[in-house]
Amino acid sequence: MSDEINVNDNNIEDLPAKGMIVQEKGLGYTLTVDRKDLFKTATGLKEAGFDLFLFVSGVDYPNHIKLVYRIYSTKRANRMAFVVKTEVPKRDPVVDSLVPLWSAANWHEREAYDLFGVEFKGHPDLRRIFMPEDWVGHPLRKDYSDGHMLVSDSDTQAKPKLSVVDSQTDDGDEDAGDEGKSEE
Amino acid sequence: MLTSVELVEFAAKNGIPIWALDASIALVLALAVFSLCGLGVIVLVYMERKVSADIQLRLGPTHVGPRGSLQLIADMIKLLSKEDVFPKHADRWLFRLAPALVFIAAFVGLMVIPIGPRLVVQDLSVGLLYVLAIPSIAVAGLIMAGFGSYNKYAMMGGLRAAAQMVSYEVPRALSVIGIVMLAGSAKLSTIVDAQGFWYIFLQPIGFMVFLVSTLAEINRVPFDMPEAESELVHGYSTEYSGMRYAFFLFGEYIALISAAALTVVLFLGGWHGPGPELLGPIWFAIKFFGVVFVIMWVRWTLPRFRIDQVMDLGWKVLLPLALLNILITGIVMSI
Amino acid sequence: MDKLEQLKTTRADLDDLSAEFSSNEESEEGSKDIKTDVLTINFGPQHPSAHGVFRGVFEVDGEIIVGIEPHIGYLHRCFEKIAEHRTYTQFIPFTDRMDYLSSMLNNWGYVISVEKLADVAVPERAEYLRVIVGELNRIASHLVFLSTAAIEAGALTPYFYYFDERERILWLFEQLCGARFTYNYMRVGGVRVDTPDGWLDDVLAFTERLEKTMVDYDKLLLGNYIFKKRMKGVAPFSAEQALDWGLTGPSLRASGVNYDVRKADPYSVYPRIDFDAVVLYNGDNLDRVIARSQEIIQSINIIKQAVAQIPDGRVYSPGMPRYVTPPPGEAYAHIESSRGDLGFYIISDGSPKPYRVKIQGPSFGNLQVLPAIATGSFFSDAVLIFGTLDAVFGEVDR
Amino acid sequence: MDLTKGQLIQQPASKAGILQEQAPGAGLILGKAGDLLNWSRKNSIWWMAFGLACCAIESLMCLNTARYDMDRHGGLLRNTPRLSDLMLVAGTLTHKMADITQHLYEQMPEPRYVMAIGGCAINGGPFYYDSYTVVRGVDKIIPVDVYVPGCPPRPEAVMYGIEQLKEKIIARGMIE
Repeated sequence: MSDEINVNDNNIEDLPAKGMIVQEKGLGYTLTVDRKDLFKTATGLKEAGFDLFLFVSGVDYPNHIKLVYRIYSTKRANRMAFVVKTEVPKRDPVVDSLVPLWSAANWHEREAYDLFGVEFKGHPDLRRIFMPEDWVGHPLRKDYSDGHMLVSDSDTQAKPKLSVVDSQTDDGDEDAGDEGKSEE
Repeated sequence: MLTSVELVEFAAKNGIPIWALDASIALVLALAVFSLCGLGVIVLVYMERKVSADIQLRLGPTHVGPRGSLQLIADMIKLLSKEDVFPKHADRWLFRLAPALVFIAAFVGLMVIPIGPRLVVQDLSVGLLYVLAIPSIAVAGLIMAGFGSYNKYAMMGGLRAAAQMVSYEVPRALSVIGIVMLAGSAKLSTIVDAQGFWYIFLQPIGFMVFLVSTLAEINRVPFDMPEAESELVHGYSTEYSGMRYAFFLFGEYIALISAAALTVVLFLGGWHGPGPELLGPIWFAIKFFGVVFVIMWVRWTLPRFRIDQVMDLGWKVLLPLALLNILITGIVMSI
Repeated sequence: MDKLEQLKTTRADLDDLSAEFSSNEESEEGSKDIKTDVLTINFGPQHPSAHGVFRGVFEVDGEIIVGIEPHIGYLHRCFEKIAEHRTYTQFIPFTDRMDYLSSMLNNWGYVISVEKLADVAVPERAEYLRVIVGELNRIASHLVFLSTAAIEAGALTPYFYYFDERERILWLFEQLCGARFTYNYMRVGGVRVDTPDGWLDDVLAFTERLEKTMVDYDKLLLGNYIFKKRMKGVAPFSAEQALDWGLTGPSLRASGVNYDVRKADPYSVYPRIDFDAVVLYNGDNLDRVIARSQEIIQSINIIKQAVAQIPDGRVYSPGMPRYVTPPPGEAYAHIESSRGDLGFYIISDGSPKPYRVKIQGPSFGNLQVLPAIATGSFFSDAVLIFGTLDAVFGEVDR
Repeated sequence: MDLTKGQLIQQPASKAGILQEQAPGAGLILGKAGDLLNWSRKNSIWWMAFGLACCAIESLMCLNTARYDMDRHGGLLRNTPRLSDLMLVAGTLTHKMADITQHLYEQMPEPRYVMAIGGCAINGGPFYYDSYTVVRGVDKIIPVDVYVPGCPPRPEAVMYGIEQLKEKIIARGMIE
């Protein structure tokens, strides 16, 4: 039973790059690594008992995409979770795939590829997962927009703009298959 | 066997040949059985919907006609008036022939089943053999439907039907051999008359094997492999719509009628019951609906087997049991 | 010109065919095996047991599956992008529609993350109410799971019984928040409304009833010989395999890994409640079904204790602004949803709208194991395996 | 109920009605046959399980269950479009799913009806007005007979929608 386990939060001595591990508010143990070192660090974490890969996600910033990995250990005594962050530049969004370590990374990396355009080197089957194969653009980037999207906003109004609501009601007999496939 | 002496004399007087008389009488009787069947199917589908509703805490059809009794009429008229979709790549003749074949194969099996003393269209001396053999033609119809539809689900359904029905023919035929041994005849009326004591008590193993393999023969749960809805959308009849589907539906329920009637004849003493002989058909009907209810009860209670488990059950359990039944019957009879 | 092309292609086809025939003859001479062809079957996106819109391209050799290629995204509604254009409160109804079978738990997962981000305290009564509605919703979700598992195995009747019980839960929710299905009940800093009079007694009465009826239903479904035969030993996966594929929730616990967020990373008032995480060890289809059935019993336990412990007081923390505006920062919080570890990772840039919301839906992680475990099983079983993974496509595709 | 019936019958004359003017006897027979057909169609609505999202659970699955039980009115859930009269589009329709929806609609034999259930199927939903994947209403790709609003609508609302469809079926002529 997990509640009998003595939770010892400081037990991070055997982890790789332990010097760089910080405890972020709201996130817990966080390690920011260069993208070149990602695979090496992940291998070290896997060997240290982190066996459950929960997700990888991108965050779009103006010049780079931050990738956030969350992994968890069911084996270690303190059952800790761990967040690994890395950054890829937008011009060259390539990073090593973690599928060789955790099979679970497969779909999550495909999702990040689909929605952010991050390419994972060494992924066995890197295709779009949500959007159709012929979709243009990566929707979760901040600069992505098409006819229906709200304009990416500097204004912080709580309400959606009324003009947009109007425009979607009269978008006519557009062929559904083509709708929304407009360019970025 | 209803050709009475008077009729023959009447024919001889008017110069009608005997074969024509036989043929016309058979035709009239067949039509009578046909319309009875139509009625029977409507009653059974209504009954099935009510029984299932009762098992599932529901009410079943209530709004169409008194207590929903016209529900099936509405369904049938609607099905007959629906557009007849013919899939583009379907095989013309196989696709068209299949429902008719299934329907006819189920229907002709009823011709030899006696529902009362002398109340039978044609009391063949090999009636039991006939009634076991003829409905098996239906499997050809199912394969044709599956193959002709140009649909993969239908094709798998058809193949499953073939595997399953061919396998269960064997234990089903073997399970009734004990009855033939006891009654000394394969004539169904003789078998009924021989049942002073119902064969369900003399042949319990035979009855179990017969009932289970009958369920498999008529594709009811837990053996509804050919139309397993969760895997093969609608099995062999996936591509059928409107009238053609109605034929499949009719075929399915007539097969149910035929199977239940045969069970009554073979194991439950047919028309025998207390009271005068005139009440025979009523006793028959009561037993018949009892068997039908059991079959429906099973259907709405049990999950479905997997195809390999179906095969295992047929060949590894039912077949040895049927053989054992013959052995026991033989030993007991020779003592 | 066209005709020439056509002729050429037919010619080429014929050549191919003849080559095929000749190769067939050769191989038949060589080996006595029956040559079978692989049939590609399209399962879904609209299929009676596709649980929504899942498309699997199944390659079957006879009845055995030799390959599966899952396709998802037919219900991709881009919640994560929409979240960037809504205020924190406005996004709560979207979480209802994500894993639509356990809307309350989704609400909870989201608001708990925003509360962590904005450092909002929640009144104790609200925490207990969250536990009660969350566990009720877990029961409702598992009832749907059991009924669909029964349907996929071919038994139609249990579906009606389970849904009848579920209707009672929906009735309770309707009394509480006015909606049967998409509740929008939780708020950042509490819950929307307090309970109506006598609601907690109704909840207790319902749990007492369910405790009795679940025994019958378990006998009907789990005690059935055919059902057990269909489910037992089908597609087992070991703890290592399950962890490698990132399974969470009851599917993972059925493989013998004790990972329940309520225990491993306790949130809300779960530490004060005595319950067990259901852990089973075979990891096959039957265990995955039993795990759900057992969890219903555990949830009943939790609800009973929560109703006994619930204090009076506020249900919404005082002084909460209409639009929550968390300080810049990042937060991740997760809860045990009825399908597994449901997490929300939110980044705030100090504006009333989140900069980024990442939804970690357990169904997404659970479903990707399907090709790995269903290959080699029967076609009929693949449908069952798919069912026991319990994917809800609102959450897979988001 | 009777009120609506009266209103609906006063619609333009059906083909059967025109025939009745030209050849009274034939028209009567056709009219009676049409009545019978419409009666059967209205009382035996088999719908296809076409669940896309949340509404499917609430309005498709619950509609069958003991508490609502459309079987009382002759409604049955069918798995194949070939056997269905009514397509209940329940849930959010995305562009990826649109082709398939159209395909399934074409597979249904005439006469066929479509009911759009829930906000998403009616016009893209109350929430997804700025989504890049959602089709703004199923009537963009297939004709819809009845709209049932709600997010999701209660099963009772869907039942009411089916009653409305019945009125529509009666009002239609036999030869459509």
